[in-house]
Amino acid sequence: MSVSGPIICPVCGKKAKTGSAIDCARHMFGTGDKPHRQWVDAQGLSFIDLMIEQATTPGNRSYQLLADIIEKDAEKRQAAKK
Amino acid sequence: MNRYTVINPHSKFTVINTHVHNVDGIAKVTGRATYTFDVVLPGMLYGKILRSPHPHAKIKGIDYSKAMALPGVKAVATGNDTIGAKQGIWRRYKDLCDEQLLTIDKVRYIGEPVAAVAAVTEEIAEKALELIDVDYEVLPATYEPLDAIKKDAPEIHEGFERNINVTRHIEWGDVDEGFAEADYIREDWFRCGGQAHMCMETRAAVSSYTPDGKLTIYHSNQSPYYMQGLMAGVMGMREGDIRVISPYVGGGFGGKFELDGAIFATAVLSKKCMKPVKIVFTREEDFIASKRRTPMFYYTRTGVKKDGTFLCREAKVFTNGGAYTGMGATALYLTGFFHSFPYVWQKGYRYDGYRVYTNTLPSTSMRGFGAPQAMWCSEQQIEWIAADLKLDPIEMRRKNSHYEGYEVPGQATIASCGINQCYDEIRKWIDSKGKLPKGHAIGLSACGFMSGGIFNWFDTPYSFSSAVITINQDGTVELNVGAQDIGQGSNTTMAIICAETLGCKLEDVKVHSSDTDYNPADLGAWGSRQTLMSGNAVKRAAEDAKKQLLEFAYAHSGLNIIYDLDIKDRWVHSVSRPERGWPYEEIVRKALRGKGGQRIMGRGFYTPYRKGMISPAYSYMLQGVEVEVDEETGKIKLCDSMTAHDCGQPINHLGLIGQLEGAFSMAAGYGYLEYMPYEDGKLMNPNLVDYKMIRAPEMPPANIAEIDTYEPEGPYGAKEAGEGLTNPTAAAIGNALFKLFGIQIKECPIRPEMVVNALKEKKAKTGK
Amino acid sequence: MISDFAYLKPGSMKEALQMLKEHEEECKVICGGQSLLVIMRQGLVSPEYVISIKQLKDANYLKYDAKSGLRIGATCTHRTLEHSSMAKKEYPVLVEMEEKLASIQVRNWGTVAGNLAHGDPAGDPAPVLIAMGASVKLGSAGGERVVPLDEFYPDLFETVMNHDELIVEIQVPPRPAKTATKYQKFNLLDSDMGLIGVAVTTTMDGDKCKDARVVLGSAAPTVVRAKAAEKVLIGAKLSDSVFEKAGEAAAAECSPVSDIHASEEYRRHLVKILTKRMAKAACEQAKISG
Amino acid sequence: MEKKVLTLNVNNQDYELYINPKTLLVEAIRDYINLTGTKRGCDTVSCGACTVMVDGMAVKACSVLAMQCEGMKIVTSEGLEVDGKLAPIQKAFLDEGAFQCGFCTSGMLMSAMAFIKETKGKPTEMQIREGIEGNICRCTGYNSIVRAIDAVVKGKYAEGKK
Repeated sequence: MSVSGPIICPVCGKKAKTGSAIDCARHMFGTGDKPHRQWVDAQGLSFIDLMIEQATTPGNRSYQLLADIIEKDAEKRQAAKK
Repeated sequence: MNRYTVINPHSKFTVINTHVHNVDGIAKVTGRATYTFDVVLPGMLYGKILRSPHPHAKIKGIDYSKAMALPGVKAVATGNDTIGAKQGIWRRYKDLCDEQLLTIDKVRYIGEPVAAVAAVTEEIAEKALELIDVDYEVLPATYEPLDAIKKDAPEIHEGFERNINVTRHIEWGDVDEGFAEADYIREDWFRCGGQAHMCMETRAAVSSYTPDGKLTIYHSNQSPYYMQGLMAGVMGMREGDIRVISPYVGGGFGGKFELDGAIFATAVLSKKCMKPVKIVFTREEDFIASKRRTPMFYYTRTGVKKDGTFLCREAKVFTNGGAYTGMGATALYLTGFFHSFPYVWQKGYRYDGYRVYTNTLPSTSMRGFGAPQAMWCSEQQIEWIAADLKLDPIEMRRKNSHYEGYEVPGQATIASCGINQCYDEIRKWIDSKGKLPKGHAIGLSACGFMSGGIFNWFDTPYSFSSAVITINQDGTVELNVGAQDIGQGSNTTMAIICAETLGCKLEDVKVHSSDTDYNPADLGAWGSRQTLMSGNAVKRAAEDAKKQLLEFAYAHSGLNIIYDLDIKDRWVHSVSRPERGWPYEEIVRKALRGKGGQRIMGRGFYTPYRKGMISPAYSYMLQGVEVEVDEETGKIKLCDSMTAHDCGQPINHLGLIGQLEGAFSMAAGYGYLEYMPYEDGKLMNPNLVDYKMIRAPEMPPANIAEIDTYEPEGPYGAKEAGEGLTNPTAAAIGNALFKLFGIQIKECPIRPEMVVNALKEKKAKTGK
Repeated sequence: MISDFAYLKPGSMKEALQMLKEHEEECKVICGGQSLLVIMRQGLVSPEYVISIKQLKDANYLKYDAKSGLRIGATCTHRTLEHSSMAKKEYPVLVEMEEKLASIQVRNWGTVAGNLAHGDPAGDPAPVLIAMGASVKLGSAGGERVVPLDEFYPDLFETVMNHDELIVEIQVPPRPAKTATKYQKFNLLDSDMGLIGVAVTTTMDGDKCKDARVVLGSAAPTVVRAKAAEKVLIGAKLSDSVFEKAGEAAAAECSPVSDIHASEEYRRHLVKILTKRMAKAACEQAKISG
Repeated sequence: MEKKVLTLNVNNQDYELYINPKTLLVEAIRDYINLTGTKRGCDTVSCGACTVMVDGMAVKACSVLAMQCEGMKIVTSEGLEVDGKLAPIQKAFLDEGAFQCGFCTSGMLMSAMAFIKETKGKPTEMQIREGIEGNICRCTGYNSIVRAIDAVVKGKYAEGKK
């Protein structure tokens, strides 16, 4: 199943650009303040490691990784609502 | 000597783009111009700053009792005499305000101010510094961004994990799809050096705090209004209680629109002893404790089609931020943006920038603001791609370039773009030179630049630019602007726009600038913004005043209203019957009577709207540089150059030539001379013997072909000319070396030793 | 900041030498001061007395006669030498060297003797003058002595002068027949000191090299002669491979340092290239010279 | 340290100064005589902003003791104009826009003036460039300054013309 409607940031509730998971991931990296970092870390990832990987390796892997997590989280929350 | 040609010129103007003298010229060629450096106030004391010898250390205590005991010493200030506010120009983002100009607990780079002394003579102040005991606890330090992000690197600012200060991400289109479709992909690592602004007038300030709680500051800077606002923040005062006067300014180049040690220390000292205090940086202090162009590490990967169509590009950039943020966040964004310039990326563009704290001199804005680094990498890689694909480098660039009406997705709209003609002009120039002598080659580089930034990092409630015009009874004009002349000639440019618009003569206009008490706020001289932004404000103010004048002229003329009136060259006249008219000053006097003696005042302001995220307009250029290299010693000599440049409608003829030639010399220095080596956080050449800059014999002809386009957003169609030319030259020199020997140098400045080594390597590889 | 000193203004060289004897260590002699005032400002030297000889007109001379050669007085400026038509005719290399020494302002006020006394291994006059076999006449209240310039520099920024001595005259021997000196420095800016400077004198016999002097600037703590390179040249028949070998010899025997401007390796490379070029230039010049 | 009385002739005016002998010429001119046109840009005799003419020679006033200039004729940028009439080189600087921030201009003018004085015949462009190589200008890139000097030596500003 997939998320219906735009994804909003699980931390600050902002709808990033198109509302896609990848835009939300960019928003999280872009903001990068404590709450956002903590949320990412709470998902079992390391915000800083993701960032450094994004910086030091070609491609977009970190953003994708985070986007997937965000997508899953959104699905969970939608399911919970129902 | 030098050639300057204007391609398709407009000549409908009476003042604009005519050959007029700089309005400050007489003062400057007769030694009358006085700078902050020259200011002396009654009862003034002289200050000196005690600087950290350590790149990273805790301050456990400062004992200055011995210094105070020295006869002639009037005050000593440390961080404890300040409100401890952390300053930064990004006032809206607390995280980016991280610098205490007199540090309280910690020093983060060699040269950071620790204490300041005010005494009756400079000599006594200097002696007093030796009598201050600072108890340091030296901490481990880190100097290079790629070391500073390592897990075990020392923490420079609390809470900044891995010392990452700012990150910036720019992305449009689908880059990964682009690489999938690409016939050819090339990736390179580059290293870009720092550069000193090296203003001839070092940082200098005179502050006078008076018992009425008011602070008057003479300061050498690029934006009196910024200084006023920022000082209010760090002194805990109201903006309105601070007056900043910036008399003639001995150069800025991006290094003088932040607070510096001189302005803050003098203010704190003056508040302590209620006397004027003056501090002038020595040249060494200016090198080690002002700020510098941001050194960068660039990884860039580009995907193209066989036919040379640019599909996509991805860049990862680490910048050496030094100890504090300064203007670094903006440089980080702009380098990423201009790394895509001046090209269209069919599939997409992706940039990730990371600014890393290190225990070195903070880096900041400098003429070009991130673009020289971006072009050094981009324009060399593009030249190499053209060679790899056996394509003509000019035509490959041409087919991928921006064009009028192009929209950089989500970033900017290009309303005027003359780059296509730039390619033609450079092609002509190359052909005209015929066969070059042995050891010579021409390197090319294209780029674009912004005309002012749409950044309100300062969070000012004022419009970006404003101007007030007052017409005196004899027709002379008082023009009050907040725009700051730092040598680029903005006073002259504003006077020209005022005279052209109002219809008076240039000598009728008196420009009043650089005093926050008497002039409207303006963001000042940075990002090549004043000609466009302040120019628009002046134009609107003049139009406002002119409209009021013409109302009286109509009433006076008794003409049928089908005739419209205009003013040109002090002659108020009917447009269709120019011979029918009246002297301007006569109308001015009549208007005064009509207004019950009130003088006519025109007001104008400008803030860019609906112009994207970066800038209202963009300049474009292609540059060719003829270089001679001694194959045995690796010595580089610049022989000739031609830049085809699109700055819209030129306003100030002499000023424009000066800006383009001057930017070239600075850009060339960045390319092969201006080197800032650090050892353990210490700058190794903080003087003008060891820091090499272009001097007259090294400067080649800087020929210019001005492509005269029309920029709808600019006053009379004008856009940027002050910074763009600092961007292409380093890459052009690199490309000449590539053409000459096939070597690829990925670090600037290119030093002769690097050339010799590259040639050795090539020989080892290819045998020739 | 320059520390306080008492200013002494002798009316004659004799008087100057008397003052020098009185104050010895505590004093410095200033003429052009183009280097002295810089190191005083840096606090590297802080004399109690400064003796100015700038005004000593009697020491401001440039004399030449075919027998004894060239005599440069203590207060003779770089610019005077640069503009001397006699020097241009008899010692063209001196004029060429001066034209590239720092800037006009420095050459206008600074003196040749002062430059030698400063003992900077990167200075231009020393290598050229050593290559031409020049000497300095040192004066003191006690008398005078003449020291060959290539024995003048024991170590970095040091000279064999005693505290009561100063250079009263530079003596350049007449140029032997079929002899020429060439000098070139490698620098980044036209007005810079050399990262490396090389001066070569050769005396030719047909196209055989009868005698040679190779002198290196900033290739060691002091200006040094490259004796191995000289050996390669002396007696050899001119050819590019000889010049190449001379260059390699010089590069091998010198002892340059690494600094921010150039690595030791690169400096050796420059010594090789410049020695090769100057040896060739000197030989060619010598062959056609009277 | 005992102060000294020094008579200094600047722009054809004798000034009697009572100074510490270590006073540099540039300090005497700026701090004692208050002619602030002459600037300072370094401490290493590199930048030329302090260039003045001493007995017709361009000299860097930061590398000369004021005491050494007794009896000599010193000219600063303030001394170039005569009765409010600009010297040719000043006019040429205006016409060519040979200055921007103006901080190096006084020194540059003095180097240019000295060069023009001692140049016989038509100098090459490189000779002009070497004539001002002791002066740093961070703004202009020098070419406009070279054009200005060239115009003067070519007689464009000779009496009668312009």
